[in-house]
Amino acid sequence: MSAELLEIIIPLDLRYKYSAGPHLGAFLRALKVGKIIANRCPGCRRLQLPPTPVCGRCHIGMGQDWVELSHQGTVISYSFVVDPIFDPGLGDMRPVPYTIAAIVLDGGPDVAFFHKLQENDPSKVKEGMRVEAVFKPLQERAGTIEDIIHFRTIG
Amino acid sequence: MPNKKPSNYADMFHLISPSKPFNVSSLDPYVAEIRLVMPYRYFPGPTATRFFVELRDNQRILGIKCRTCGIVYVPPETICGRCFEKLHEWVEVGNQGVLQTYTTSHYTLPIHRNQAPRIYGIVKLDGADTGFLHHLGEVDVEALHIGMRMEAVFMEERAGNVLDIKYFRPVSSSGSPL
Amino acid sequence: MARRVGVVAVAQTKFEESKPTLHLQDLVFEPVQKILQETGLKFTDDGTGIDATISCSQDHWDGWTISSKNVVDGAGGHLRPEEKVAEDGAYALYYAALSIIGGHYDCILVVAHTKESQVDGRLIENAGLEPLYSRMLGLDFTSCAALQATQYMHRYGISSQQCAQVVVKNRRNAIYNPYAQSPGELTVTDVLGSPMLSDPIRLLDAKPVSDGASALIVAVEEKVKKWTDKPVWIEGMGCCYDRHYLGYRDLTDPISLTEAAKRAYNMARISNPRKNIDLVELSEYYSYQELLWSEGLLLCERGDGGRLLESRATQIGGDIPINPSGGLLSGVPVNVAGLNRAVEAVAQLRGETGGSQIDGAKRALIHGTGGVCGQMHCVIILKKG
Amino acid sequence: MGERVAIIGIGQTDHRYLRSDINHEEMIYEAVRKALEDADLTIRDIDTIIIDNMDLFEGHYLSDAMSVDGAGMYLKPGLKMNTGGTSGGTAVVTGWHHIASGLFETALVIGWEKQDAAPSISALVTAREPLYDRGMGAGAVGIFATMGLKYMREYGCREEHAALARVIMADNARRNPHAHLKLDLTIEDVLKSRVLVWPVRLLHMSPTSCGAAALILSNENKSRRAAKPPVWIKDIETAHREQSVWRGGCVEPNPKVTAIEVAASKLYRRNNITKPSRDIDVWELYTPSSWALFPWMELFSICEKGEAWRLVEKEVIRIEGEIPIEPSGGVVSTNPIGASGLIRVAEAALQLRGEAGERQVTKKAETAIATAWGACHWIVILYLSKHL
Repeated sequence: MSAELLEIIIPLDLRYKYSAGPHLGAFLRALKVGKIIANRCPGCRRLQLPPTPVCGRCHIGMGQDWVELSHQGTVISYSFVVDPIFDPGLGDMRPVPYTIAAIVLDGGPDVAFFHKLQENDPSKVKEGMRVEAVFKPLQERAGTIEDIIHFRTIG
Repeated sequence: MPNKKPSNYADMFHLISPSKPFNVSSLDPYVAEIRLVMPYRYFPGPTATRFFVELRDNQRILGIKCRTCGIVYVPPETICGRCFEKLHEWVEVGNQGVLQTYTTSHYTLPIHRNQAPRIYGIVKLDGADTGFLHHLGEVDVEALHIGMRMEAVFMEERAGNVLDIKYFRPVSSSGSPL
Repeated sequence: MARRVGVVAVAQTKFEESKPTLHLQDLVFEPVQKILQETGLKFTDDGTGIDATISCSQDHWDGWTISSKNVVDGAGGHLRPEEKVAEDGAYALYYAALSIIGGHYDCILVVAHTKESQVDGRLIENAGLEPLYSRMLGLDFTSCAALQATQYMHRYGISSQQCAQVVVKNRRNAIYNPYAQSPGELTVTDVLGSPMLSDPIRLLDAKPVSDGASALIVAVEEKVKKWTDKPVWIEGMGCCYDRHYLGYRDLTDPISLTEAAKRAYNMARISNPRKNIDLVELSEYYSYQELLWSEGLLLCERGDGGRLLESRATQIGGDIPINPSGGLLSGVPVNVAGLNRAVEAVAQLRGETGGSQIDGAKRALIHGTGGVCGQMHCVIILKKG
Repeated sequence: MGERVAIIGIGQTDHRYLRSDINHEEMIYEAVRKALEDADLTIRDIDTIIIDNMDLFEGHYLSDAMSVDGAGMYLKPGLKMNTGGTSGGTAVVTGWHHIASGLFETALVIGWEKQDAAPSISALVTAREPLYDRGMGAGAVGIFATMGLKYMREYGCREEHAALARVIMADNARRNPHAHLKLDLTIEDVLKSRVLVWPVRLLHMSPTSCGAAALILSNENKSRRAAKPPVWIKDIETAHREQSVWRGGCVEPNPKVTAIEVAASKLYRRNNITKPSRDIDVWELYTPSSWALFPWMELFSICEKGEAWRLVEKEVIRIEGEIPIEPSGGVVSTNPIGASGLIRVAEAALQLRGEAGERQVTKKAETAIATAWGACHWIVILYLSKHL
C-alpha cells in the first residue's frame, strides 16, 4: 500500500446575477443619494433595516411605509476581524484588520445596522459609543453597501 | 516517491484569480454580480490513491473485486455499494475495452481547458464489470458506435489523478483513428 | 397507516426564464402569501393553523450557505419549526406527509424555490458529480444525460423523433397552464432543428432555465375536511437511491425509480398502475426521460416508452396522460420541480385546469428526481377525495 | 401519537482536524459500520437512511447522492437534510418522524463534515446577504463576544469563570476517545490564549473537525429485540429565528424571547418537566463557545438568570457533578458541523446506556437533553430517556 498522500484540488467558481428585490433595492438606491432608509411593518409597526419584503413575526408583506434614519447612532456590539480570511466573493484574502459593529441608528430603534467602524484600536471601541456614517463622495457611489465607507466616532 | 504533505489553504488560494467585490449591473431592478469562489481539496483515500499512483507511475489500470458479489470495479471503489463490504482484492485489467455509450458536447464552460466539441464515453475495460467514464479522443464521430473497441491513451505528464489517462481512442483494427 | 394525510391548498408563482425584480425572499413569499390568503390559515402554536414548515432549496443554487434563511421570515420559521430538505421538492412533500402520519404535526406548509437564472447551473451540476472520477472530466448533468440517452435509445431503438414528440406534446399541454413558462405549438422539425447541446440532446430536448416557487399545505384528515371541500389525499409514497458513478449503473434501467414506485404502489394498494392511475406528472429534465421514466414507473414494459408515446396514450385524452401541465420541458425550476408536479396534479384532481383537464381524474402519480441521470426518485400517489 | 422511537445503534469516527488518509465516503462508512456493529445489525436491516452535511463546506452539490456507497443507501429510501449548525439535530428529528410514522422499522441517521476540504470560515461568509453584510461578516466570534460581555456586565461573572467552563470541557474531552481536542488546560492557559474579540479567546471557540456519526433508530417492536438497551427519544422540538436579528449582527437592540426559550418551554410543558436541573440527568448542549454555556444554561432553565456562572464555579457541571453538562467535551472540543448535533444525541444516548466509559457521569443517568444550535440562533432539542 502506498503511503503517499494524494490530494485533488477543484475550485468551485460561480458567478451569480443577484437580485435585491424591491425593498433591499430601494435601500441600496437610497444609499447612492446619501440616505439610509428602513421600512415599517404594517402589522407590528417595527422598522426593518435593511428593509425586507416580509415581516418574520407578522407574516405579512411590508408595503411601502418608508422611514429615513439618521446617519448617527449608538454602537451596541462590535467585533474585531484580525485573522486573515479568504473571501469567496473576492477570490482573495480580505484586507484585515477591520472592526464591525451593530449600530442602532437614531430614529430606528428596532434593529441594529451592521457596518464597519473607522476605529480599529480595541481600547477605543466601546458599547454605547456614538458614531456617524461616512459616505463616499457622491460621484463615487454605486448604490452598494460600500457607499458608506465606515462609521466614525463622534462626540 | 516522496511523501507529499497536504497543501495548506494559503497554497490553494493562490490558484484562484481575484476579482472586484461585485458589480452592480442594473439599479432598477437592482441586479448585481456576486462571485462565490472556493478552492476545495479532496483526499482520494487509500483505494483511489493506489489507483491513481498506478496510473501515474506505471500506466497500469487496476480494478478491485468484491469477494461477495464478484464484481470487478474499474475505477475502483473502497466499498461495494451493493454488498456494503470493504474491498481489498486488487486485479489488473487491460487498457482496452468496449464502448458502452458516448456523446459529443457542443458547449464550453469556464471549467473546460479546451473549446468544444468534447466527446465523452463510458468504456467497459476487459476484465472489468463496470464502465469507466472518460473523454474520447482521436475519434471520427461519425464512425463511433456502441460496442466499439477502445483503448486508454496516457498523458505524457501525469499528476496522479483521473486525467492521467488522456482519453480513450478506438483500437485501430476496429475503429478509424484519424 | 394510522393517520390519513391530505392536501389543503396549493399555490405557485408563474415560472419565468428570469425574475430580476425579485429577491429570493420575495420569491418564497409570493406563493406563501397566496396560500395563506386563500386558506385563511395562520402559523399557530395551538393546533388551529399551520404547525410547521418544511422547505426545499439548495445552497449551491441560492449561492447561500443555509439557503433556508431566505425562507424563515416569509414561511413562518420565526420561533417555530422549519426544516430544509436539500433534495427535490417531492422529497419535501414526502417528509411533510411522514411527519403528519407520525403524529407530531397536524398541518405543514411545504415550500420550494429556485432562481436558476442567477447562475450557470451547469457549473453547479459539475459540483454534483463526485470529485475523483467524474467532476474533473468537466461533465455536467446534460452531458451525463446524453450518455444515458445514447445508451437507452440504442438499446431499445428509441428515435430522436419520439423524443421530440415528447417536447411537442408537453409544450402544447402548457398552453392551458397559466403558470407555464414556455407554452407553444412546436413541431418535431422545430425540435430536431434546434441547436445540439450534447448529442442526442438538443436545446428543445432540455428543460429551459426557469425561476419560480411553489407552496402546498398538507394536513391530517380531520383538518383537511374542515379546511377544504376539495380534498386530495396522499395514498402512497416511496423514494429510492441508486448508485452515483455512471459506470457502476445500468443507465438504461431506472431501478431506483421502479423501487420507489413499487413502494408507493404497495402503500396505495395499486396493482396495475397503468389502469389504476388517471394521470402522471413526472420530472423530465430531458425529453428522453419521460419515456424512460414511464418504463421505470411500470406504465409499460422496459423499452416500450417510445411505443407508449406513439400510441397517444400519454396525451390529454389518452388512457395515461403524462404531464398535462406541460411538465418540466415547459419550464419549471430544479428543486421546485417535484413539488410543482404535486401542485399541478392537485389542480387536475380538483378539476381546476381548464383546457388541459383530464375528465374524471381520480388518481394521480407525481414524481420528483434528483442527482445525475435520475439517481434518486420520489413517487407519490394522490387521490381525489 | 405514532410509533415510539428508540436509539439502538451508535457509531462515530474519531474526530480530527485532518483526515487526509480517507475520502468522505470512507469516513461515513467508518461511522455507519460502527453503528451497525453496535446494534448487531447488517445494512439489510435498515429501512431508510437520512444524511446531512453543509453543502458548501465541501463543495458537493447533492452530497447525499455521492455518499450512497459509503452510507449503504443503495436501493433504499432516504433524505438529505441541511439546516446549518442544527443539521445533525434536524437529521435525528427527521429519522424520528420516519419511525413515528410506522412506515419504517429502522432508520439510519448520518451526520458528517470533512472540514479539511476548505476553511469553513470562508464558507460561512456565504451565509450572509451578498448585498448587505457578506463583505464584512466573518465567523461567529462576535456573537459570543457580545454574549459574554453582556453576561459579565449583568451578573458579575469574570473571565475566569468562562475559562473554568472551558477547562472542564477539556477535562471531559480527554476522557472521550473520539474527541478532537484533548487539551490539558488550566484556567491560566485559557486566559493566556489569544483574544479574538474580547472576552472571547481562541480557546473559547470550537475547532474545525472532520468526522462522521451515525445512529440507528427503531420502533418499539424492534427495539425490544435490540442488542443494546434502547434509549428512547421521547420528544423533539425545533425553533428558528427571523432574519432581521441575523442581519443586525445577531444582536437585538431590545432582546426578545429566544428560540431556545420558546422551544424548551414547549418541550418541557409536554413532558411535565417542571424543574429541568432535577428532571434531566445529563445535558449535551451545543455550545460553540464556552461563553455560550452560561446563557444556554439559563435559557434552558437549568438555573435562574445570573446563576449559571456560580454553578460552574461550584463545578457541579463536571462528570462527577449534580448537573453534568457536555460530558463528551462538547462542541468546543469537537466540531464536525454536520455531525455535531448528531454527536450530542449519540453522546447523551451513551450516557443513558451507561456505556460512556471514562466519561460516564457519576450520577444515575435516566434522562437527557441533547440539542443542536446554529444559523441565526436556531435550535433543535431532543429529549431522551432510558424508560419508555
